[in-house]
Amino acid sequence: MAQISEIAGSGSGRELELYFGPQHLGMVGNFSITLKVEGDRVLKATANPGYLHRGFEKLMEYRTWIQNFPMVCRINVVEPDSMEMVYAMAVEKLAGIEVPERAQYIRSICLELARVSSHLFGLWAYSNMLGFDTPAQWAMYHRDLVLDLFEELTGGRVYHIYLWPGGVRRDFPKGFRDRIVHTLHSIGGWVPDYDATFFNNRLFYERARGVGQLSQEQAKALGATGPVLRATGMKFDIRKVEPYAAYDKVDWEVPTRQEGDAYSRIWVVRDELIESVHMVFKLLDAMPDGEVYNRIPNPFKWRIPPGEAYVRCESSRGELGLYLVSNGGDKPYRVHFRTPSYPHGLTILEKALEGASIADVGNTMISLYVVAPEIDR
Amino acid sequence: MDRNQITKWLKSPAKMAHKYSLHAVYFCTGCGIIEIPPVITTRWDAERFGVLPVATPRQGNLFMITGYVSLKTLKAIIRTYEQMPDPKYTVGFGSCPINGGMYWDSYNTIKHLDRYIPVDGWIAGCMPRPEAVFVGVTHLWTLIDKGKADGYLRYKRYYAAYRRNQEMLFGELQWPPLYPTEAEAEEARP
Amino acid sequence: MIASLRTGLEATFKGVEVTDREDGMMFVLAPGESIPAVLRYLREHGLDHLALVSCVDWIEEGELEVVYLLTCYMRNNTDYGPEQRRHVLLRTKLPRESAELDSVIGIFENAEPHEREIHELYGVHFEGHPRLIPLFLERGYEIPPFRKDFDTRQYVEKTFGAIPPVED
Amino acid sequence: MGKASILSPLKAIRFLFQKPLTLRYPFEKKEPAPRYRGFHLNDWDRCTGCGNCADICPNEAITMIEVPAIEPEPGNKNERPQLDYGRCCFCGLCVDICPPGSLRLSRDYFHIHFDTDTFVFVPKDEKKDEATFLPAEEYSILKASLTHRKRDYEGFSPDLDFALFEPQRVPMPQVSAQERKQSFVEMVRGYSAEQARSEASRCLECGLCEEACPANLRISDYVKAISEDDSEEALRIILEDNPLPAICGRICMKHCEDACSLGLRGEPVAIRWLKRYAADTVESYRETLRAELPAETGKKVAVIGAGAGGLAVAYFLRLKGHGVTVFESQPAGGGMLRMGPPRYRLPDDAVKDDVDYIASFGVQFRFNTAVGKNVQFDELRERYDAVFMAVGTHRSYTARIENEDRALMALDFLNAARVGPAPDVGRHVIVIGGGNVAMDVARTCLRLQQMQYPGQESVTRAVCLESWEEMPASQEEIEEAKEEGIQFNPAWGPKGILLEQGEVSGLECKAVKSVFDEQGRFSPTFYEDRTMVLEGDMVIEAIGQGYDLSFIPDHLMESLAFTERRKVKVNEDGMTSVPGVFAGGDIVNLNMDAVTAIADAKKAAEGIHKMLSEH
Repeated sequence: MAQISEIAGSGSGRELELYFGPQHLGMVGNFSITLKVEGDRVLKATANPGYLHRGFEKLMEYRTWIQNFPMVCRINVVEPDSMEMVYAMAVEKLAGIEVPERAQYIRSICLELARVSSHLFGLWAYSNMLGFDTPAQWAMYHRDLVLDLFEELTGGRVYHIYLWPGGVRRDFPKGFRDRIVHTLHSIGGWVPDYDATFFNNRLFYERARGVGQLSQEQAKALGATGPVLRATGMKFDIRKVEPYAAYDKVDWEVPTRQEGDAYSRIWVVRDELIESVHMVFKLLDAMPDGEVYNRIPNPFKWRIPPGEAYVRCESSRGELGLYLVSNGGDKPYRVHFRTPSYPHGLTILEKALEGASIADVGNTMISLYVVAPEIDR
Repeated sequence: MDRNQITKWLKSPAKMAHKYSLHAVYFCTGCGIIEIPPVITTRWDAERFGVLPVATPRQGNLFMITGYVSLKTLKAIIRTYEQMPDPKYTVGFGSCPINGGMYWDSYNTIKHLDRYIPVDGWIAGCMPRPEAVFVGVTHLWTLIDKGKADGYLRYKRYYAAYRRNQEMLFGELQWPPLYPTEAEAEEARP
Repeated sequence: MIASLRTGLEATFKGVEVTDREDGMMFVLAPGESIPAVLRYLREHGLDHLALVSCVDWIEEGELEVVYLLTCYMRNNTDYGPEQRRHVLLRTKLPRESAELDSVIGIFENAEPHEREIHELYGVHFEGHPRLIPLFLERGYEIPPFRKDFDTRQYVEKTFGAIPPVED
Repeated sequence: MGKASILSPLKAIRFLFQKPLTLRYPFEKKEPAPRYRGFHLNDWDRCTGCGNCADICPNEAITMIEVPAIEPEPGNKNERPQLDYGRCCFCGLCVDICPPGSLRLSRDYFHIHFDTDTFVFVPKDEKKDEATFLPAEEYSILKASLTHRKRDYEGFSPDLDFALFEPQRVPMPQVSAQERKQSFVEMVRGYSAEQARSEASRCLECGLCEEACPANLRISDYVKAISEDDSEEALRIILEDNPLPAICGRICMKHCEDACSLGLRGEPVAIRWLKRYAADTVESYRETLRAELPAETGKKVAVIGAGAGGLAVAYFLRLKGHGVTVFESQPAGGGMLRMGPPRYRLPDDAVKDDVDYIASFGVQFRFNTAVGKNVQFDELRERYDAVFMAVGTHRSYTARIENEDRALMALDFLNAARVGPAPDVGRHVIVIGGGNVAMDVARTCLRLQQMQYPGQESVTRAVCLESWEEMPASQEEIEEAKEEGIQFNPAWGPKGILLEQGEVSGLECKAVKSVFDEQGRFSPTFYEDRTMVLEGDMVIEAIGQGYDLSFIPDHLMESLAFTERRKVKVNEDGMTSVPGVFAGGDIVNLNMDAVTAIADAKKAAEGIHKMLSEH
């Protein structure tokens, strides 16, 4: 263990090993990084995941197709809906289940609301990390308003278990559409305040500019997706390139930035948040009436023909993929989630932290939008 | 504050101080942590109840085990717990620490948290809502008042058994025992 | 382009089997030793995004199947035509007892944690990997836990069931 | 980047005048959403104890515990789910799979305790459990726990449109009422392979049906085999307990379907039609069963009556290696099944298939041999090691009304219609009775009328004491009879047959006051002054049947014990009070149907085998 005096006097070129996390105020999530530092420069960072490893993919091999549903959303606690979506998509693809049109719209709305809540959570984490307490408090409050919507729609605040194969689990309650509009309007009304206190704040600019900078080449080589990649200028968004649910039914834009640093990543997140809100309005307008659920086979006798599928969707963090193998049984043979935080939190984080200052470790990590349970699974 | 409160306060000032300044260790052990930011921010504002996250375990006296505990985390939890000053209180969140919860058959998560460290209270739910956390805090107050939140004392009393259970999982632990185990106590006796 | 990739692969490498599926997925089965070369070839032919490296334990056949899933990024930051809209699933089969493969970190840097994970959870050795140290796990397991012959329910009963309650 | 100004922070002053965002807890409560997934509620009256919730739970949080206070009955096990909130993840799968819809989630979610044992809980309904569920004014959030909950706080509740099971059965293809009443063509056409598979895959495998079935067939297993497209395996499972699949697949009283938990909010699985499917698709029963007969034991058993009971006992005893001889007064096997059910329900081929199958095991049949006439009962007792009698109920009861001798008897009529040349029927026929036999008679009669008076006006009327609700015939039969055009006159009792010039001209009826007395016994009372005359040229009585044991010699008859309901008394081995004489079927049980006869036969076969192996 390093003594304080040693660290203070280490300007002389002494290398120290510093354990960052898992119990650390600058760490979001149960994750740890071992830093080799000289002074306050990071020489080498080694990500140390596994604090949240539950062996999901193994456990899912022991549960029937339907029993896995309550399970998958627990992989990413911040944005469970895209996990449900990707599993539902994979099962539908292997089992050949059709989804009614209205359900597709509801799914998209759900996923966008989840993106809003997840981005607000990210905003909380990031502004809190930089010491901007006021927008952090707002962001968490507004996220709670979105969670209220989810609670009304699905019956759960955090884990929704709502996007099922064959559609969604329940239809919209009465008057729910108006409440979505109301909530999103009230969140939207705060955007100028967010801008004034945070996004247009000089302090944020100074603190985030150039932190964890990645060139597009680096980002591509390291497997980056989502806001991390879009902050380097590529308009790569699975919702656009391989549309699923109802994303091809409405018009929307993919926000990008060019610089590839923490500042541009957080701005991409902000723009996406606003775009998502707009998209929900458009989806609500275009949503047809009708069925929302095609009944799935009897869960005790449900077997899915042998085959394999790779499906992907865009979670708020990037490309979320699922490689699903069935051997014709009542349980999946192999499940493998390709989670966006996996390359972000392991390869890219290690790369981005080289040469950074200790004060920027948490800054970099949160701007890369790493969620630890996604890595560990 | 009514008269009763004042008499209580005068009778046991230390207890009152412990009750109304539950400083929580900031450690995201499992998925229940997702409900902690709402609890400590604007909408629910746990600071009204004296609950405040603190940076280091050496300043904290409330340890919220938020959800499932994997083996790697358990090690960190034990070390964190042992670093906290007495009196300290632990609260288990959600189903998983009680009886394994969703991960009852996972090879990498423990099933009963109270077999490794003492726990003063459990909150049901998967995960508990912010209100449930508040009610949990008020229950903890009652327990502190009645002297029933004695996990830290039990840890001392049964340390040998706790340490044995920990070592059954991890093999030899890399850190020295917090309290003298029976064998050592025997040796130390003149 | 897709057809040319297919013929190109078959012409360049020996023992490579290519199958197409209607939904734009292409399955490439290659022998273990030519995996790095095939990956390099695919990368040069536009499949520049290694989405994931996975492993499937086909216990009845006695084989471990390592799977590389490749997709494409956009061209020039905005173009994503039918040429990009395809997934290539490259796989190789290894004997379960002596599963060994060359590391592909030199071609796709982000394969590094994937290979570590597969090494840890399936016991596949990756030759040339700089640090095949545990990624997730704390305890050692006799059988790598993701292999099919590792029964987690039995293991839980044996390990966690043996730990007694502390008090009363 | 916004324009920086020294005055910018002053903008924040406006927040002083806004309502704070913080909830003033606990004064300002935030109610959970109406769909909230909290702790469970379970209506014990509706819960059937089927255990589907325990099966679907991904966390094994639900265990079914036995509740001794609940009386187990067909379709209701005395088990109720117990929840472990140290496992539950509040996903609500249990709610969506619950067939009776008794399991729901409430909006309650508070349980904070230092003892982990308190997290295990048997949920009950909020309406019944007054100790746990308190009205809003007695409820306090600070005391809230699993045993201190708010009443009327239902959250996530079942919705049939989103249930995990399919409530509607695959419709059985049927011949239309217009078409089928023209002839005796079999009414139902049978499932195709696809239909059978999808119907079988509705089954949730809870096993309530197996407990309700008198013969305890392994229903879940054979339905599962059909859902996997393996009808041979299904038939093999059926044949283990029931040698008459083709017959039972058509006319079984299907106690199983009454118990099926899916029937509570939807339609039960069509277990009977699936059995019919299995029996009809398989070419040869014998090859399917792949049973090798054991070595002959040399023991001989006489069976009186080749009905369901007699055939089944012969089958089970042959499979144990005993020699069996069946005595039957009729010229072919089948007993009541051969003469009772009309051909549109049970075609001759089905009976023949099953009888041939049993004969193929080497069972000796003595047809046209009436015991008591052609062969004496005492002689059988001497010559054989054991005697089993399942003679059925062949004597029709009469209503004891005026000119009753002019009425036809149901069984004679049915037998004639089925076996012999079709009897002539009148143009306006009146059938007395509201049971299934009466329905058979009426519908047979209708068909004969259609055949004998094509294109002319003819009508069949049914008169019964019971009202629509009390009518003992199955609902299905009544519906079908109505469709075909039978005219019902419920709640009228026959008074006398009217004669005009020596010919039947009608039936005088009186209105019924009540059918059952206060104890629920059959004891009809009438309004003697309110009468009605139904015109008709033929009256058939179908008000019940009794057995005829006159073949038993007097000295044995004295020692033969009967139950209170005038049935032959048998012990747990199926043996009567006369040693070596066993009995089963309609003379023993109250259900009076084929599957109960088979159940009796199974019991008796075990008993006979036990007795024979002892000596």
